[in-house]
Amino acid sequence: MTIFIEAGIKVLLAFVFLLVTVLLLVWAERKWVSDLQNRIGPERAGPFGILQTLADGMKLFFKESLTPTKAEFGIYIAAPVIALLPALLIFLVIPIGAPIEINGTEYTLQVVDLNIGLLYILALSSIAVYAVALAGWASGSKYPLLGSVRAAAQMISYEAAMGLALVPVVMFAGSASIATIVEGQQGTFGSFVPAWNIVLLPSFVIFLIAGFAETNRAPFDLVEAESEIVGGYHTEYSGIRFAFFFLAEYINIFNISALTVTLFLGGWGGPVPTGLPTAIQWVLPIVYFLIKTWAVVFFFVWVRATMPRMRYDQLMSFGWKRLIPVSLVWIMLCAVALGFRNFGAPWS
Amino acid sequence: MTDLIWLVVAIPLVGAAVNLFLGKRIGEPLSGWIGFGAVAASFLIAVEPMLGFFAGDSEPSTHFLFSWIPVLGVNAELLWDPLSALLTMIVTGVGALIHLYSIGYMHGDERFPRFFSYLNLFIASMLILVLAANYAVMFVGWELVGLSSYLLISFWFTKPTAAAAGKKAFIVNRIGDWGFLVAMMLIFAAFGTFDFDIIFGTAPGVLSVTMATAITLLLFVAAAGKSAQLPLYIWLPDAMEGPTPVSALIHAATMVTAGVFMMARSAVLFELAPVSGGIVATIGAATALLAAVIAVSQRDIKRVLAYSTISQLGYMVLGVGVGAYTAGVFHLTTHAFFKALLFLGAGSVIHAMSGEQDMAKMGGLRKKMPITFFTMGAAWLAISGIFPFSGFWSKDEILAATFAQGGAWYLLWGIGIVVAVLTAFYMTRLFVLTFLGKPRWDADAHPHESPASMTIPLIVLGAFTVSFGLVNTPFRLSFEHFLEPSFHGIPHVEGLTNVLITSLASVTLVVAIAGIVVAWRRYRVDELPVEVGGWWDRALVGFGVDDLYGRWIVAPGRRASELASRADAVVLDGAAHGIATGVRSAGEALKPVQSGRVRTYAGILAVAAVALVVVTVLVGGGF
Amino acid sequence: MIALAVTTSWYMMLAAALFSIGVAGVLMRRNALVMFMSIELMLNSVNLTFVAVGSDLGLIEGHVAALFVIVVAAAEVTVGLAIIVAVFRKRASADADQLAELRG
Amino acid sequence: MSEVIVFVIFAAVALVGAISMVSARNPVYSAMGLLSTMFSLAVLYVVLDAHLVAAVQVIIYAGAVMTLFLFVIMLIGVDKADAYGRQVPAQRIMTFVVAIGFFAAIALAARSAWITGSGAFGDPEMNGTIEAVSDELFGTWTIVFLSTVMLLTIAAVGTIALAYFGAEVEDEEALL
Repeated sequence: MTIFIEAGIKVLLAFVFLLVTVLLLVWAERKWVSDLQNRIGPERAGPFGILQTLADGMKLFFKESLTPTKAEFGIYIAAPVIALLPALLIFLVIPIGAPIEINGTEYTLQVVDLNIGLLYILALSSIAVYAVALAGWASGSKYPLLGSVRAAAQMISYEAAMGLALVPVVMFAGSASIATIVEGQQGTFGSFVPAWNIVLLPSFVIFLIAGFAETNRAPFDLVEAESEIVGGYHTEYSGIRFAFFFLAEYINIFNISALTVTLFLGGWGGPVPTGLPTAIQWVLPIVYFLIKTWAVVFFFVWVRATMPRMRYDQLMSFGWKRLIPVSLVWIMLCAVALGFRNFGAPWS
Repeated sequence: MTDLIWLVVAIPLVGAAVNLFLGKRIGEPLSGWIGFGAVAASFLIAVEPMLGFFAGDSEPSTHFLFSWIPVLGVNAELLWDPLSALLTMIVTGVGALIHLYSIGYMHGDERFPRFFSYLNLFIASMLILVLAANYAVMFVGWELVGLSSYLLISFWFTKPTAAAAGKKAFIVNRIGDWGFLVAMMLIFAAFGTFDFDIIFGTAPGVLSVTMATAITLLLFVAAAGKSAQLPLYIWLPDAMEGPTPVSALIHAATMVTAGVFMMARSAVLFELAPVSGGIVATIGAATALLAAVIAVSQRDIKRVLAYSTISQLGYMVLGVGVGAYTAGVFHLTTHAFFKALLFLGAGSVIHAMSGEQDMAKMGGLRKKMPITFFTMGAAWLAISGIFPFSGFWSKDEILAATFAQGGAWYLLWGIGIVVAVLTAFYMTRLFVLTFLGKPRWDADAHPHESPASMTIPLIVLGAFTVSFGLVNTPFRLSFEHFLEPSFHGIPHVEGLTNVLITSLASVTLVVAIAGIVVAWRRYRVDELPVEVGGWWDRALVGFGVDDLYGRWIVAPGRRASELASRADAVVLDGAAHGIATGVRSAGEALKPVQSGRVRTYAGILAVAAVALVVVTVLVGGGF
Repeated sequence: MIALAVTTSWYMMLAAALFSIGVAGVLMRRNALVMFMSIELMLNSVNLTFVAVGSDLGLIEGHVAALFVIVVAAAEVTVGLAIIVAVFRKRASADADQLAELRG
Repeated sequence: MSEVIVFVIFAAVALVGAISMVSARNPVYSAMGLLSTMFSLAVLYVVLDAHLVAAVQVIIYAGAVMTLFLFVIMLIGVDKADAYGRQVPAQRIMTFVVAIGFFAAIALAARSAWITGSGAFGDPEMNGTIEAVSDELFGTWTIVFLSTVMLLTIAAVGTIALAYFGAEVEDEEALL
């Protein structure tokens, strides 16, 4: 029974953590983008406008939720929930710190460690497609439909690239369990270079690019391209239903950043000097994890402020004709390298 | 290094595949270099382990590749021993030179890459044949060699004669293959295996003389097909329709020696069957004589060489028949050099004369093509058996071995001497008509020396032609020692004293010189002797052997097949039509069932499935 | 409380029910897409039996077989949907009953 | 006991999903029904200790196959006029008879001793983790695995070919 209690507490903590993070994230994005564009950005609500997101959220919460006449009501209502659920669930398998020991019991700072962790993430991210596709279709309006058809094609395409990019990671870690993958990155090459998976550079790059596409961020934000199809799949959504989509999108950004850190940048790894008080030894890995993740988040924002949107045919051909072939070749190279490492050279 | 022997076979195969599939992309000069490179690489890989045998510090070894027919215990295995090593060197060495030559010769052909793909395939097949460690693998190589030679002979398949020649070679070879197959069955019946090791190790105790005779005669049928012996030689002259490098590679240096090689490999079996030895030797001698006579009358430069090849193969077979396996293989080796050289030289001449092959329209090419002239001169002296060129040593060894048998074998030796005279005669005729005397070519012909890629092989082969005989003189039998592990336990030909050897060699040398002198006096004149009518005409068409085959084998066969076809039309077609009509009317009757609606089909399927499950449960007693 | 345990036959019954529904779908619906989905349902039910029986007998082969079925189903779906789209381009309809050109 | 509860809940969801798939007039709802069936099957797989199969079930069926279905439904539009077929006489009755017959037949077969011999789950050692399944997959079944690779490649090529040839036909009609 303690297991259930532990899991319950962890889930609760994780959700709270995510919601707070999103509040900060939205504010940070607006601030950063405005800085990059030489604007001031939000500054009225709270110090440095830090409460701006909260204010926006309140507004959305109390706003009337409109329903188009031609909407398929059941699915129209379900879509925002479907969008939010996988976003919340993905975070459950990401360890945000080193395991800690209290009273002789070890607690992992991760809600569950699944043997099929990576597959779990892929499975959930494939669910996210439904939210977009169904939202667009159920709105009974043409711009949302266009947006959702685009989204379905784009997300399926880049999901394949993302899955392939993860294969070398699994191959080198020898496991699909996220905790094991992070553990595997804790050593160093030589004396001080951290043994992060970023050495699998092609995988890292492909994963990052596919991550942009999966979260529908610039330069892959054709799904909600304002200048072409109004607002894409969520054109007809307003109020709290829209807030769900919004929330899901930002949680997804944080998720992808956290995943990038976990899979390629050593997770919570970092120098922890011995002899410090236990509490600091617990907290330091979490700090490292947050610093790295926010750095990646900043990268996301930076790209959004810099890159123009891609054309649709460019997007598809880039996904299928560049990313996927490159990752296939890369997987083969990795397999050969692993074969050498594990079985020795065929001629020796 | 012997562990890499499989690469020797694999590399040309890869080369063939590359040129076959990517040839058009790769384009002309490069695909030729790929083909050449593949064979040269094989050669280089094989050199080092071969030297081990020369130094005498290597043992024959077998290399397991994969289990092929587990039921029969047949494995794909390669045997690396001096004999296979020697043949590998010839095939890859001469093969590489011919590839190089072809780059120049085939220049401008629109199916250039395809040609090199076939050449590489041929080399690989030949290597499978010579490296085989059992009869099954050897048979694979044997068949593949037949296939690739068919592809190469009819390479210019738009020419009807070339297409026909390819078919002829293939069909005649099939008769030989039949012999091989039946021999294999008998071998399996007798030994329960195809492995050379076991067969040759146990044969003297296991095999009865009758069985040995049957097997060896069948093997000889096979060898006669590949090595162009009586009565299956008829495909070889026609095979000259192929491009000249093909003639050099296949019909002089390598493929035609497959039969001789195979008999040498099976030497242990031939030792057990003295009767077969006699038959083999007699047919060899007869072939040598007949082909030499025909060669005298030919006007086409390549056909002279073709008949000359048959004749020389007759020598080799004679050598094998009298039990002088080393001598046979030795002649095979020297012949590979000088006959390849002759063919390549002839190709060079034909190339220079823009496709002209009639010797009557040549003459005086010495000045125009000095390199070709000198190298072919060396080959001419070698094949004629002039001391100290390579042909002298090898031919002499065969004749000496024949002489040593005594008794009725003196007759065969006599034939050998006659053939030696004829050989010297027709080769001199070819050489004089081509290179000496006044030019007789057409006004618009502009003979010129061939490009370097064609002359370099000529020079290399020329060097071997001159010198290679010295590796096995009667005074220093290094070649024989080299091959010893392959013919383990087979006695050398005995009864030859040094005096006897020397006097026999003198005889051959004298008759060879006599042949040259006679031919020289006859043809080194301004007005060529008229060679038409009577004997010349009959010899020119090979004494009508092809016609005989046509009248007594092909024509009855055709009549039988016509009869069969008529029977087929009435009986079998009738039955087939009847069945078809029945089926059609049944179909008409059942047509409405096919509503074209998927769901109807699905419904029928579902009902049937339910019925099936119920029946299964009922029958299985599931209740 | 009665000691109730889930046995393999429960899974079998569930699979049988799903399969039968799939059969009914194929027979009843005219829309090619829905027919196709029904076929997928049948494949799924078969997968369930594979996994259940595999777990019952302690054979991992059950799982392997299910994986193969999934792979084959994926291949089938891509080709099948491509065919439906191609047909739709010509006919502007996904009605299976209209495609009766092969009628005898 | 918890196992029974989980089974009952998700078996019910699966059945409801399947029935709604067959009966819904709108193909999108059909797809949603099938999707929920597939999810509940994935949960049942987890109960059966088939973790990898469960994950693959979600990734492939929910992530790829059903998305593709949805995509195609959106692409070719929803044909609301589509109803249950009436071209074969008494089709509905026939269908029910056949379906019930099927269920009865399978149930009959499933009751046979050779399927449910042991009654409860036998081997506690067995665990459908990635490692366990892949040992088997890349050991005993390597050839089969490779042939599925071939199959997928062929399917991909075939699909692309279909798409291209279809486009050509359209162009020809436009030209005419």
